[in-house]
Amino acid sequence: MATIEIRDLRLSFGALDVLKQLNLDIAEGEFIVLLGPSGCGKSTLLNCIAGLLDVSDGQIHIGGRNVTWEEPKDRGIGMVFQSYALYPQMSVRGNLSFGLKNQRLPKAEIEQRIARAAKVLQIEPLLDRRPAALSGGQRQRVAIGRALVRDVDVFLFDEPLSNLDAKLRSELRVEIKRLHQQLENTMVYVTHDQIEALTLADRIAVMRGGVIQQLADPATIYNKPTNLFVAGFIGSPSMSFLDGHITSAGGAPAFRTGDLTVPLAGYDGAVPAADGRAVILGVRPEHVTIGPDGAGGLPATVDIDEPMGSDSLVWMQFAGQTLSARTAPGHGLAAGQQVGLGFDPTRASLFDRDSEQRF
Amino acid sequence: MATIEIRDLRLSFGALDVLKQLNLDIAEGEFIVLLGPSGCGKSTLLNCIAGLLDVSDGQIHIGGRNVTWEEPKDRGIGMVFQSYALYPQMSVRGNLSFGLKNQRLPKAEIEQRIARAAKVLQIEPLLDRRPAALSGGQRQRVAIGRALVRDVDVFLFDEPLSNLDAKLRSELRVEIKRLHQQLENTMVYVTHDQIEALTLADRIAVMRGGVIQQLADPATIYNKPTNLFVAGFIGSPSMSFLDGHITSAGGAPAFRTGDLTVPLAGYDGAVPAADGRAVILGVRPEHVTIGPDGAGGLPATVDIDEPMGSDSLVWMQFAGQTLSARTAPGHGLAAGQQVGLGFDPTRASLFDRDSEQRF
Amino acid sequence: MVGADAVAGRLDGPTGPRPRRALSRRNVILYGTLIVIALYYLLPLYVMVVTSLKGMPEIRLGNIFSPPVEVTFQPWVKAWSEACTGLNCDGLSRGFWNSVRILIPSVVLSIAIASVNGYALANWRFKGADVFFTILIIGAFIPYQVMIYPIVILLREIGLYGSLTGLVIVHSIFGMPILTLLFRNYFTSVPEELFKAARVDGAGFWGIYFRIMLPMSLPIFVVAIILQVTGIWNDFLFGVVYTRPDVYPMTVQLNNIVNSVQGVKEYNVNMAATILTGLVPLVVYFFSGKLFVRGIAAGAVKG
Amino acid sequence: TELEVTHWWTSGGEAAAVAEFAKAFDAIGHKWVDGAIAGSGGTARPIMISRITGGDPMGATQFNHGQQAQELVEAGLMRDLTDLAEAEGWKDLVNPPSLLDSCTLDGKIYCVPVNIHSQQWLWLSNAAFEQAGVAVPTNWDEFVAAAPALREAGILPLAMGQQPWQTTLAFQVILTAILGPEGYTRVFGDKDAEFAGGPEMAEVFQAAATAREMSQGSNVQDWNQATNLVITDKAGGQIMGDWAQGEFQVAGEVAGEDYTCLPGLGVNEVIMTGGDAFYFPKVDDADITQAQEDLASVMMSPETQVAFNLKKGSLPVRGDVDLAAANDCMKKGLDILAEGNTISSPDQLVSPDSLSQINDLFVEFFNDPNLGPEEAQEIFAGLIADAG
Amino acid sequence: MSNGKRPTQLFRNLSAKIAAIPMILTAVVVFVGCSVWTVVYSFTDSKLLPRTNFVGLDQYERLWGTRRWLISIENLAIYGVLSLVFSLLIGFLLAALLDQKIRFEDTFRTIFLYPFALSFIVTGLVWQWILNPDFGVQNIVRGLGWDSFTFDPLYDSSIVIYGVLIAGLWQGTGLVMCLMLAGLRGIDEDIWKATRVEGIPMWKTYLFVVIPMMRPVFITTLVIIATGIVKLYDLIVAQTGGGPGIASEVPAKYVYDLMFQAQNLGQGFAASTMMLVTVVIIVIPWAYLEFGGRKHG
Ligand SMILES: Nc1ncnc2c1ncn2[C@@H]1O[C@H](COP(=O)(O)OP(=O)(O)OP(=O)(O)O)[C@@H](O)[C@H]1O
Ligand SMILES: Nc1ncnc2c1ncn2[C@@H]1O[C@H](COP(=O)(O)OP(=O)(O)OP(=O)(O)O)[C@@H](O)[C@H]1O
Ligand SMILES: [Mg+2]
Ligand SMILES: [Mg+2]
Repeated sequence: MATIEIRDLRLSFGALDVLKQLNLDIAEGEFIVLLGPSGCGKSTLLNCIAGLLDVSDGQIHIGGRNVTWEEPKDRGIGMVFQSYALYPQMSVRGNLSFGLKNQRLPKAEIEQRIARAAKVLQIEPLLDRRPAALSGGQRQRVAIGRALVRDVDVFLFDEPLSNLDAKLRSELRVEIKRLHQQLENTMVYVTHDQIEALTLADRIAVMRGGVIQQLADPATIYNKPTNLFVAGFIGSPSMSFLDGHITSAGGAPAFRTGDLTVPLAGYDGAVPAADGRAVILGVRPEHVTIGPDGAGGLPATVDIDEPMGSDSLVWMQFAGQTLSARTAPGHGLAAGQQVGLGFDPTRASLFDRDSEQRF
Repeated sequence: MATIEIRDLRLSFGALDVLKQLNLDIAEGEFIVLLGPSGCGKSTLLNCIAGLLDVSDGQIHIGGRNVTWEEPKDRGIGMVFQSYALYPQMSVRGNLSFGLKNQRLPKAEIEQRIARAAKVLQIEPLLDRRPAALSGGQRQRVAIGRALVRDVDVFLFDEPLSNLDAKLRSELRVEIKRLHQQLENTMVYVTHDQIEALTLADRIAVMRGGVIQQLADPATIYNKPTNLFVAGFIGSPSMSFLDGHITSAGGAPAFRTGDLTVPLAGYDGAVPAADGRAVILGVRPEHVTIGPDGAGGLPATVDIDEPMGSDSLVWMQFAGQTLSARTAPGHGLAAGQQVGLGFDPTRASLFDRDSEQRF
Repeated sequence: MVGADAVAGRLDGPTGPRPRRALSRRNVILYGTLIVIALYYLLPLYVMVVTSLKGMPEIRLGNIFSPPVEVTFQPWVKAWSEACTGLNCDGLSRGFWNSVRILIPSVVLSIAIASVNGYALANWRFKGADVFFTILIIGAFIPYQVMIYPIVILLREIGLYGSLTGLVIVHSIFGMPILTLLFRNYFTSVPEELFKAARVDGAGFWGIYFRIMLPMSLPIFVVAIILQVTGIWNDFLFGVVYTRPDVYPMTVQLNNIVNSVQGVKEYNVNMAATILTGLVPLVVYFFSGKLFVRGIAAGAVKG
Repeated sequence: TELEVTHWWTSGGEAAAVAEFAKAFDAIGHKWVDGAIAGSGGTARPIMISRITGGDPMGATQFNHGQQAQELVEAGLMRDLTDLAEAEGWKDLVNPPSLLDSCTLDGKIYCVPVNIHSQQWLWLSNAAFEQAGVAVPTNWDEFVAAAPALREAGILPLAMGQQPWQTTLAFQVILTAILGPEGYTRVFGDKDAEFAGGPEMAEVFQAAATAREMSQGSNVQDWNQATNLVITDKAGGQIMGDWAQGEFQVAGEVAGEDYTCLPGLGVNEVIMTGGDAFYFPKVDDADITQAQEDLASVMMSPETQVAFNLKKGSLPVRGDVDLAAANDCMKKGLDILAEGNTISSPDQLVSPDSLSQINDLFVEFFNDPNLGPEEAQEIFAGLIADAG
Repeated sequence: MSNGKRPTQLFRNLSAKIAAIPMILTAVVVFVGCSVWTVVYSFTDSKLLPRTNFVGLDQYERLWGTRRWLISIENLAIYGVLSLVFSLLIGFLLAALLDQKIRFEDTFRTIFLYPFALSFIVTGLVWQWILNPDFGVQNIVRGLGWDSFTFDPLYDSSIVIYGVLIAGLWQGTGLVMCLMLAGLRGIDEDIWKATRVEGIPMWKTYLFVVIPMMRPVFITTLVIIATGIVKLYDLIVAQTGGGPGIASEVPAKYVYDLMFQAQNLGQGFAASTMMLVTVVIIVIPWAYLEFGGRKHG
């Protein structure tokens, strides 16, 4: 329950500028997810907030206090790591109490905090085991517990779930979300898994090369990605992109690729004047509809069908480019089959080819 | 283009029985995926097929030939590893040609095979680079190329994509699928990622503890899992399970949990006589419909909403148990809200509580 | 065939594990080579033991490889407690205890310093640390001869020349580079997140060292202890240059006994003395060789 | 008072001799703490020097006569014994006087010479020659002539240990024997390079080459092992200093009967007055200072001189002692000494550094058959020209 | 907008800096200080005691005009090259043999490693004994009726250095084997599987795949062996004493003898400076690669 303000943060390792003039304001109790490809500086930013890296320039405020030069332990933060980072030679109880003993809290207080955290995380029966005797999910719970007992205002998570298998990941995801609703702490959560980002975040900061590309709530990020990078990075199966240019069809602006024209009426954004400008149209697979050939749709050829259980992803050739559509399974489409496509312009995104920005 | 038959295969490491009396028939040109949790013996089985492990008992036939005692190189197989296992100090060309040179193939033949493989995998521009100078996806492609140039009938893949990030993974998945369509080789593919299994396989063998639980095509596996384990393992977000027992409602069998009854008319399977037998009902999130409270649906309370971009996963409390439903995003459901649920019994699965087998 | 029914339904042909002949050509070559080489390595030990158990007359007969006809432990007794150097005739026994007195503080001190150094270098990099470390590593390779003399002067200036403390310091100094390198590499391989977690938990430099790092570095400590025990025990040069005769270590005593030729060379006594001197490190190796290899893998060799 | 004394006398005869010192010293109420360092002077000296310069000096220490300790003296690390020497009148006692001269620096005396070592001896096994059917030689040339017969009989003509100082010694002995005292002084005293390159010297190298041949197949390390070959009649002879006598004695052999000794190889009967001396590092402790003085006095006393030198096989430094108990060989030595046929040892004439270079040459020459006498002589002349 | 109260950098990580003091002292005072001292005094004519009477390069001229030094250098070169080659070769061979999933691996490994526990003094003595023609191998073979057999490396000045080599290898290959074994164990199991599937014979796999992959291990090992070679001293002293004659002299012994025996410190310092230069030439590039190039490893 503290704000975090990051002002003009710069961090370089030698000649390598990892973070460049980064600004970020996090409200009290907010759940912020830092999302981005590997090496974009997410962990670096998190470590700066935690005080584990010395910043090269700029300031960090936590709860209104300038903590730029403070020790990690004095910043009121708890941190959870991808590799759990449990102390292997201590029992779970030892792991939980280590930080508290360092603070010289009274024994009773320590006991009580551990009991509470163990209850919240349902790890009571594990308290006397060593980390080696725990499963991955249990370890991660203990790691969270270690942050929990410290009674801090800010939780920092560095890819806490990446080492777990898909099933556990989705379970713990829900637990973390529930934990946040319960504690109402400020949380900063690093991941490169977009599902985690979308499901957990109040706001997502999509990063690339040390710069925040877009900072917004999940729906906005998903539906109105600010540029090509964000659009391609978010969404799985990912957005299909079609190269083309703007024309006008019957007065209204339209997108033209090859010899096909897609009307853009109702596009949620400022479509540029129909000046032949080179643009890229991005459509998410779930917004593409497939009809029978010739029934008014745009002509395409089925390429490959990927059944994914709950849905099926159909890859098609469309005007010489590849495009995917999500359909219900068992649609009976065979490779090579001709189909008619439909787009919903209100849910598509249009990007400038040069600047890669969304209109 | 060869069949694989595995007869009563047994393999133990000392006292640990990893594979127990395993039988598996793979047809010519089939794409079989071995799927299962970590440590279930997938890699072990693959290594047995490859001849890299000496079986404890049983036989392996490839292309109708008993190869149980043959050297890996004589089995007509190619293998691709999770860690790529490229020879780091050789160029890509060197990696591809090393095995061929060893077979003393004429130079021209080697050149030609490399050229063909490079073309298929689109790695022509990389031929003179070292693996260290390649990205993960490119490395994996080279690793596949190394199997490809050997002109073998059977391809074995051991989690070839697990080291890659989500985006690359989905791209390469499509490529492998395309490769299979093009080459029509027999392929055995190990993974613990169910999306890979569902999209790639002609048939999936779900394994657990060295035993094949179910061997069937993806749709069957997804829709009619043979037991609780398979049902829970396949599908993401995963199937919800409700504890209850069988009653009869108006003559027809029904599922009763708490004080709620779910009719089972139209269930795809043999529902046992209404004898109060303890059962578990499994429903996939996409087969749960959410309506307004009181409108005929079964009463439930919304717990957490997980927006996942293209869809939203809603977790609910239903008769004291947890259940999830997949809906379109932006449904406007808030935590604590009362809703009415609908199930489609034709797409649900019913398991015996004791044997955990599907009816 | 009794079990014919049981295997009904199976196909014919190779079944089960590939048959392996114990005497396959590969095995013959492999084990043959190994055994021959092992014999070569064992030969000197064998010669030492056998010779030390013979009487002088038998040795003069000349075959060093033949087993003793008449086993005598007299040479051992003599080497341990009777052999003379000059006027001192108490054999190796005195040197043994001196060695122990030198060994224990030297090993403890050098490992303590080196492990803290390695830890500081791996986890608490500060400006210039790498420079000092590089100097240290290069220093490991400077021939001792270059430094013997100036160190005599240094020790004299701080008044520790000739004392046991002085020798302990010398051992710690010369053990430092390699040990620091070992520890640094090992601690670098400990996940950094563990260290970060401990810092967030409020543990300081020493807290992390004692509570987190130490308990998980057994393998590397084993390597360090083995290296130091053998190195210090086997040391001759420092022992002889930096101490005085009443605290001479065992190796110096050995050299004295072996080189104090009284009439004929008493090879049996010399061999017994040699084995006795080598016994401590040998025992250490025989009992912890496995840990040594594992520790080397963890600390010395990085891929 | 306990006094630590370092030395490198560890062979059988030597240790017995040292015990005499210790006995005498303990008898006057002190305690001799023995600091024997095995090996040779080469091993022991560095340790002694570093202890002295390192500020942890022993009570007393052995050095050879000569320039070895000169710098330590110059640096003021050694005790001045002039008062004691004057009180006891060493100047008049010590014979030859050159011994005391080498203990003297700027008119002050810093060491106690304890014995005279003559190196110029050829030790022959009578039994070996008997076996070979030739008469026991009486000089070097006869020995050389007898060599083939010895070989025939399966006997090694010349026993020679592998340690470098032994070959050096042999060479020095051959040189002295052939050149005589004058020639020796011209080479090492005057450093006459021209002479060193001349025909007389060529003879020396020729003789050394012969010795080199005669010692082929001598596979022992230590000098006393080589002596042992002579004692056990496996070798015809050995060129070695008078300390070899101690070994014969310990083995119970009788001079003239079982073995024969030829001083100066039977060619030029001279004795090189090298030997050992004890130095006393400066210490602050008054008790120890006193003990040092007592030890110096004891070492010089006639009784100790006799007892020590009899065991050691060397000659006493005092002209006034009676060595009735001396054996055949030792008497020969005493006679030569009485006649004044003495030369200074190279240690006394040449700096250790130049000497070590010269010695290296001898050693190399002796061990490398490919190095011809002419070539070696040329190098030798060069070294003498540069010597300081 | 800038950094308000940046605390002084000196006191950050204070404990770490304090803890590193012994290391810093050792590095600066002992290793740098003593080396510089030695180099400086190599330009003087110090004899028994160091003194600052500078004589320029005289000591070096004399050094390179001394046969014994030249022989020492030559010996070291022969010993060094052969020892490097054979240590690596034998060490790797042994490691490769042990890596074949053999039975009694522990036993064999212990056998190969135990000589490393013994000092060079002990090693030298034992091998002197075994190579002694009157007692050792030569005698035994002759005893078997092979009268003309000659194997007396320690008594033949042209091959004595090979006799030393035998002992040196016996003592040192165990450690090399250990390092190599650790390196081999670090190689991805999948690489082996890949070569088996491709039907690459074992020796080719080692030669073309495994050895190139073990480059870092080889370099580490190489440096360890190389610097051990430069220090070669105890073994010579114990085994041959530099003989026969000066045929097995080595630089380290030259230094020691000149400093302490010939009482010519200046010359000894000059020789040790030459050794120092050699070491620096060997080690600096390696140290740079290993610790300098990789900035934040
Ligand atoms: N200690 C360091 N020294 C030098 N460069 C570093 C260091 N730590 C990180 N980097 C570099 O900084 C950049 C950002 O690293 P960071 O760990 O923050 O990435 P990330 O976004 O967390 O990636 P991942 O998803 O792989 O964890 C990378 O290019 C990395 O190579
Ligand atoms: N060489 C071996 N020695 C002993 N046990 C082994 C060996 N290799 C594998 N096992 C054991 O055999 C079981 C199956 O291992 P396997 O590698 O086949 O699992 P997997 O299904 O491939 O798992 P993953 O998904 O983690 O790769 C595991 O319990 C493992 O511990
Ligand atoms: Mg990261
Ligand atoms: Mg596996």
